[in-house]
Amino acid sequence: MEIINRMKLEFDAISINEAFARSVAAAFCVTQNPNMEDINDIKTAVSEAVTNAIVHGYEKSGKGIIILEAELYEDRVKIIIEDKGKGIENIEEAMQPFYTSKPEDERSGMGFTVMQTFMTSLSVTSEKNKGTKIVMTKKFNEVSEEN
Amino acid sequence: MEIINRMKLEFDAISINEAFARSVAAAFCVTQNPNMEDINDIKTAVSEAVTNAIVHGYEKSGKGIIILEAELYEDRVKIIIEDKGKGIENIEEAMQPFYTSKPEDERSGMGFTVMQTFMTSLSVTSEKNKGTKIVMTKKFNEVSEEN
Amino acid sequence: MNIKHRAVGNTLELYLSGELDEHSSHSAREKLDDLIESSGKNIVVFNLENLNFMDSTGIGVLLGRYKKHKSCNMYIGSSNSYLDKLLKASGIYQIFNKIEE
Amino acid sequence: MNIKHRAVGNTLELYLSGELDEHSSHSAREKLDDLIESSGKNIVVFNLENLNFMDSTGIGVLLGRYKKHKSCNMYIGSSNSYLDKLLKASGIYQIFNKIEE
Ligand SMILES: Nc1ncnc2c1ncn2[C@@H]1O[C@H](COP(=O)(O)OP(=O)(O)O)[C@@H](O)[C@H]1O
Ligand SMILES: Nc1ncnc2c1ncn2[C@@H]1O[C@H](COP(=O)(O)OP(=O)(O)O)[C@@H](O)[C@H]1O
Repeated sequence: MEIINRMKLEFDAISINEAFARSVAAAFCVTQNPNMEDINDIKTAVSEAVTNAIVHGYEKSGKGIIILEAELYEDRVKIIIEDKGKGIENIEEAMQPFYTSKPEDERSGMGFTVMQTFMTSLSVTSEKNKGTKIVMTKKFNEVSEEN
Repeated sequence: MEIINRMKLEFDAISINEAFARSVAAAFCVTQNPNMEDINDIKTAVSEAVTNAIVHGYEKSGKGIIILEAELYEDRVKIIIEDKGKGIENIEEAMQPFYTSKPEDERSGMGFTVMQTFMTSLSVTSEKNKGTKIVMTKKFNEVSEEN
Repeated sequence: MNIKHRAVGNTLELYLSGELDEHSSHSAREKLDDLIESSGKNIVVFNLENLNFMDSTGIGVLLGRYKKHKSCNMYIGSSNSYLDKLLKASGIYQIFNKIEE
Repeated sequence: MNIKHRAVGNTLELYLSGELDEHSSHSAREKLDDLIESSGKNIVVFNLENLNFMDSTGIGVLLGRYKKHKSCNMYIGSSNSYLDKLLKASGIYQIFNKIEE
């Protein structure tokens, strides 16, 4: 299907940008009239990925750039979040519920699980010391299976 | 003074991005607690510059990229809006109140005047067939001279 | 952009809400022209109190209605503190009358 | 992030509002620990109804309070439809009790 709109945002890997990035993602989708639950799901998933780039990718150094790209389609949005940080050695392990490499920081290890639960699709690619790239899509106004 | 935060946003030169660009600019400044008038001034000025890039720079072709960069300081924000469109031949003339090259489109010719009135500083550089760059700053919570 | 209207005597009252920028200007122009023409009134009052956003493209839309419907007297009925700044800076009050409360 | 609190009997009620993410998690942890420790209560109820945003970092904050204050029983008092989804997905109800209305 045809792309309606595209954007690419680069910003510093500092924690005030967790809220900024999720606002931008929400503002970008608004023309497709997603429902409030979709908007909340997208904000949550973007917050997870951006937080991971800040906390794990750049290890809270406050240095480094995060790239948020998005493509808007009639019925869905594709969101890409990328860092050039330390990368993930074992992606399968990292994606396990409750797995965290930073339990001393009281991290829940549920970031990837939340992205997976809240978005329609999720893919993770990463290379040690090169960085991490998260690609997520969200279909708008889908009837959930539960209800 | 020290830069608190930076961002760079690229997006397509289509009219739905007028509202998107001003939302992003507002969301970027929010951590400095600007008052509602400052936020409105920034949104209006960003809207003017982005609209000009779409309408004049790329002549409503729907093709082309607009770049919105911002730097946040304790007491102000610097905003840069750039297009790679047709450029302005005579900047002095273009900045005159009521001057417009598109009166047939009912344009008011007040875009630059509004940017100048609403922002603390404005500078325009442009080269024919290369593009246009607008640099604006806004000081937060300034006491206006009128009141 | 949303437009509500009301006709009273020989006055057409227009109530604009939402955002008036270049994106919404095309449909706004069409709707306003239709309402003004079909009403046949010669006094037109623009109430802008509920307009959340307007920039100089919106000023162009208002001035354009003035030029197109020469037989009408045009007024700004209501505004809000954000729009006031734009309306003053744009010189529109040299052409539109302001209804003072 | 804002925290209000109220002590009733041996219960400390905490009312969280605003946004709980990684950025706000540091001060949230500190404030919550202070309130829980100084109250001396052994039942702690988190009311999350007015929390506009929370992500898995917030889940970590809640689980962290549980681990730190082992002598307390922890409850989720109220939530909202957005948080419900996160709270369920995160498995927090295996550790915190939910107060059903
Ligand atoms: N952008 C990233 N860069 C490097 N490592 C990451 C990144 N994102 C996730 N990880 C790794 O994957 C693990 C699991 O991530 P997640 O499920 O979000 O849980 P948490 O962030 O709570 O640790 C992290 O603990 C970290 O080791
Ligand atoms: N980004 C741009 N690219 C090319 N020309 C521009 C650009 N911005 C402004 N201009 C020129 O400057 C003139 C004045 O701009 P402005 O004051 O915003 O009024 P308006 O947009 O209503 O014409 C425009 O009519 C156009 O000729």
